[in-house]
Amino acid sequence: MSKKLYLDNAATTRVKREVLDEMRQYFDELYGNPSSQLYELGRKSKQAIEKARKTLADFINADEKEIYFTAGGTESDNWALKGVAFANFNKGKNHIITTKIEHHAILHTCEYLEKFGVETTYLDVDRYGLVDLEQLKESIRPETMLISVMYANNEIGTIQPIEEIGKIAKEHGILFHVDAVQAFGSIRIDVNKLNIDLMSMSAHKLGGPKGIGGMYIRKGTRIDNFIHGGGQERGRRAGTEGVQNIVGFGKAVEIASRNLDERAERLTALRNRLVEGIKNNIPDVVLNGHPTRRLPNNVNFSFKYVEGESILLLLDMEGISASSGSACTSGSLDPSHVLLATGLDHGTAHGSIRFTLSEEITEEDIDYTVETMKNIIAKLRAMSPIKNDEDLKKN
Amino acid sequence: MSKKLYLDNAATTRVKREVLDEMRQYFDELYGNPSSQLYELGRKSKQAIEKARKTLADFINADEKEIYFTAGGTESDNWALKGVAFANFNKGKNHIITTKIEHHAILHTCEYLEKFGVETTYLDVDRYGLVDLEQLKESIRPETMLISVMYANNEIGTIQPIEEIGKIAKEHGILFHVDAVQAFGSIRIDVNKLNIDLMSMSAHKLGGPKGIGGMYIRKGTRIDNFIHGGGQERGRRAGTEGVQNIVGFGKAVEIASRNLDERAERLTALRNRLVEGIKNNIPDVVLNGHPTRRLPNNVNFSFKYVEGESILLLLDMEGISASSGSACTSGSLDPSHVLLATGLDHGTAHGSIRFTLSEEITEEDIDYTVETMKNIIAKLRAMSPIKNDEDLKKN
Amino acid sequence: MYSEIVMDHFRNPRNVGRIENADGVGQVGNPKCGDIMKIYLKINKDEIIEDVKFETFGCGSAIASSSIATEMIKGKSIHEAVGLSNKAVVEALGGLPPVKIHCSVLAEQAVKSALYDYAQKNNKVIKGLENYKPEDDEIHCQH
Amino acid sequence: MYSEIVMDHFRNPRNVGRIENADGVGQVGNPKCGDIMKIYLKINKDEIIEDVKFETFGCGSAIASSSIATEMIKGKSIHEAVGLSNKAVVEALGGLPPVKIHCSVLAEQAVKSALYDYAQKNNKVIKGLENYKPEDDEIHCQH
Ligand SMILES: Cc1ncc(COP(=O)(O)O)c(C=O)c1O
Ligand SMILES: Cc1ncc(COP(=O)(O)O)c(C=O)c1O
Repeated sequence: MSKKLYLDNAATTRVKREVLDEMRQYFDELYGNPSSQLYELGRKSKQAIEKARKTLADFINADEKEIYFTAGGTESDNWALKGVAFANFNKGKNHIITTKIEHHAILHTCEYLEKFGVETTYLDVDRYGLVDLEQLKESIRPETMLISVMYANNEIGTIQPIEEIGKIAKEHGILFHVDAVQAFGSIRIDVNKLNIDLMSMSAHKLGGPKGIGGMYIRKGTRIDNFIHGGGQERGRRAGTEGVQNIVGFGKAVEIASRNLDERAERLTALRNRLVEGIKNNIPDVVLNGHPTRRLPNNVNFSFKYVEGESILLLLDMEGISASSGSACTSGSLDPSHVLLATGLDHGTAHGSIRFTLSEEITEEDIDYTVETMKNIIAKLRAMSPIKNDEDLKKN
Repeated sequence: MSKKLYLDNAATTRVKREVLDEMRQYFDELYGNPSSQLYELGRKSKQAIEKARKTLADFINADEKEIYFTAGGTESDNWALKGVAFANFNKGKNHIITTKIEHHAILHTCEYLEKFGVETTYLDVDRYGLVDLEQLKESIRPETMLISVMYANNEIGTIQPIEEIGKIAKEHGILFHVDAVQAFGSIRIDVNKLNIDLMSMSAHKLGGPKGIGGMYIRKGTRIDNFIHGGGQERGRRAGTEGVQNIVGFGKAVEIASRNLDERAERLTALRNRLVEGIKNNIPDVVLNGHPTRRLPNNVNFSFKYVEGESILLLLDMEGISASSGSACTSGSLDPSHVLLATGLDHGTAHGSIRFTLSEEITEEDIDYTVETMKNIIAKLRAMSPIKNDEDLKKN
Repeated sequence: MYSEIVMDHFRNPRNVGRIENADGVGQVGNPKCGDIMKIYLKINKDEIIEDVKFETFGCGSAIASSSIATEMIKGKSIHEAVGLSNKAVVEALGGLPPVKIHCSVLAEQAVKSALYDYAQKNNKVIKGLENYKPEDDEIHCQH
Repeated sequence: MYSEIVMDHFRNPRNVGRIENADGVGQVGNPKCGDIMKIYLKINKDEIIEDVKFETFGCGSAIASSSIATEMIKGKSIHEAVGLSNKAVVEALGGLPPVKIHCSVLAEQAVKSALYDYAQKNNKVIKGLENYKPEDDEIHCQH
């Protein structure tokens, strides 16, 4: 096993060389606290943060004053939901609309907010993972304060009709939050065109460092602070800034914005090659997610009659890193809530594998992956007591 | 100006070379997501986190299962207060006792919690910044759920009687949170001996990277999660871990624990040299904080008849970085709430400077600082319309 | 995550397959929970397990547990085999992660279930299986 | 944080000091707020400001504002000097951070206050100071 193929770029990405180079001096040379504006070292740190902020703002057509740095996509999601819910605490508005296929950062936050009287409607999705705009409209109540829908799903890659949802939210005067953690960096996002009020971003999904995220908050949005303390981030998000991480985030976004379209095109071609390769070489598979409205780098298949973890372990032995369901839930015994929401039965859901590509991947890598999968699935199916869909649906 | 003297180590510290070396491979070699346990790259990240966790646990005599990583001291403080308050939401317990000299991460969080019905008692301090244990006892109510007192103050360095407070908390069955952000790494802390239930830590104060913190939670403590989402940190703090930062944090703690006592001794000697130097060479100064119960590296003086920012700017021109009040509040017009709480009048408080030393500082550096301060204060006093304490106290 | 022994059994599972006209067959688990184990036994007139095969749908530790369980009972008498505990399986595997312990339980149950089938078909009573009801053994995953 | 001009005036403040037997003296601000400015004027019989000195307790921009204000009024007639606005001070300094704008206001007030003192002592009326009350001008910092 000499080959090493990392196909789990939705879980996290390798930090790009240019990103690390940019970060380097912020560890032991320009290490000042950005709040210390009265000496050079502090001012340099502050400038570095503001440069990164501008990069993010430009990338999504926002104003710099609308960008805040957080510790990651999860914190941003928490801030959006809790911030809006608590701003409306005891004020009569207590209803959130979201979907059944959100990341746990959204779903578990909604669950938690129940104890503060918040009610949540979880929209269904169709077999491709798309929400139904009619159901969304019907779910709106006078108490609805927030609609939160992810831009693209982390497991199946399905891209939601964000612009249409933004229109509906605006028409009803409801705030619109978008978890764009997976889409950010691979899809061009214009927060104004899409009527987005709040948006979550994370650096480690696009070649930036782990533990740093971003939050877009449209000017004038009524939202409580989430982390209280010092005056950082214009008094909206306290805590000494992870300057080196912010610098890395900015650089990663700069790189992503440079050749976004060509990259998306190239990845889409590779993605389609992998989809076709698997479909044509392995029987009894189901493509999860939408055939075309999906992230350029996402492939997700269910392989009937076998179980995901075994596939992953065998892939690992062949040097291929992939995932089964979302990274956060691997190790859990439950099949992915996303796949179940698309109507997959449990048995089939258990046999699902996600491959998420990066720029570093070649056509040869794709072909190697198809070949490897063919052997693995054959081996495991030979071992399986389930031989057909009837077996699968038992229980 | 060739000399460069960084004397603001309470604001933040230079990342140690060894720390950066340890972190390096976690950017683009071992970049796996720690939640991905089914391939090597993910397991390596996980192992790295667990190693750092053990280092922290050992350092404070805790169990590894009691250590959680956060985005910094501020998040830890927020978690402690909001976590306990929300765990008691609508359950009858709604009272917090803290002090007037806490960091804003504590004070602003308490203010915020008012809207959820939480009441806070802010204990006074004496002229040295020490809390009064009698006042603490008198403040306890049947509804008191939490006592939160900082280990050592970030501005004046005063070390609180934590063990005694821990005893009182325990006797009354009240949870005890300690903001140890400034003490951690320079004072030996034993959470069991001190009866601490919750403790906040931050890496960037001891040669670690910015944007990563720690939280000690004693087993069995009733506290809500603060950031909801994936199952990271044993389901207690969601969000993809900043692996590289955690690794750096662990290394910084390992280094700090190695020669803690000698370092403290050496710093104390330097600190005393600076205190004596200033006292003996500059008239009309006030040492802020306790003369002996203070952090080994903290010196804080008020220079009467002059204003702090001017001093800092002139210091910067001579290559010395220091701070006036806490880093977070520099740029604000209010004098430090800590100095006012010790009974300093506004005018004198405005002329306060904090020097916080590091291991890199030499006796010559101290003498240079004294000499420089002597000239700066003379220059500014020559310019000042205030000439004596009567002038100072007007208004 | 997994021990060397688990990985070895997962990579090279012993006794994979079926036995046509087996003397006892047991299947436990269900696709919903993500694990199914099926065990086939060939038992001679001296009540010795002459051959054993398994088929498993499941994770790495489910496959490894089945594999090692078949090794542990092959050549044993049915009276010894019925004593195979999930604890013994875990120990033989050099340990399992807590969330995977149920795989060893499944292996124990699959063996018991196959022995029960044999006992039923041959009108025998195996000590330790007197009150065994295969359906009682079903693990219910929480969905 | 500060412009070149601010830093220049802070580093090398012009007209620092006092004037004994000044024709007009004005002091504004207070130690509580962290800023005091005191301006001394020497005014000749043609009502020209022949000399001006200042003393300031305050931050960098307070010192720079005082310094540049003295330069801006030196050699001017009192009628010109009374027109010195804080806006002009800010512009001459090449800008000030928002939280420091009050320093330029203090400088304007210190000049006005010194001119008022001169007018009072000499029983003169300066156009633009007719209704001036020094105490009205006091900035109240919020404590
Ligand atoms: C859609 C989505 N939202 C939120 C997150 C959480 O982001 P982070 O890992 O930065 O906490 C992730 C990734 O894990 C994600 O894919
Ligand atoms: C006492 C104290 N608490 C909390 C904090 C906040 O920690 P962090 O900067 O890691 O957010 C600091 C430092 O700024 C501090 O000195």
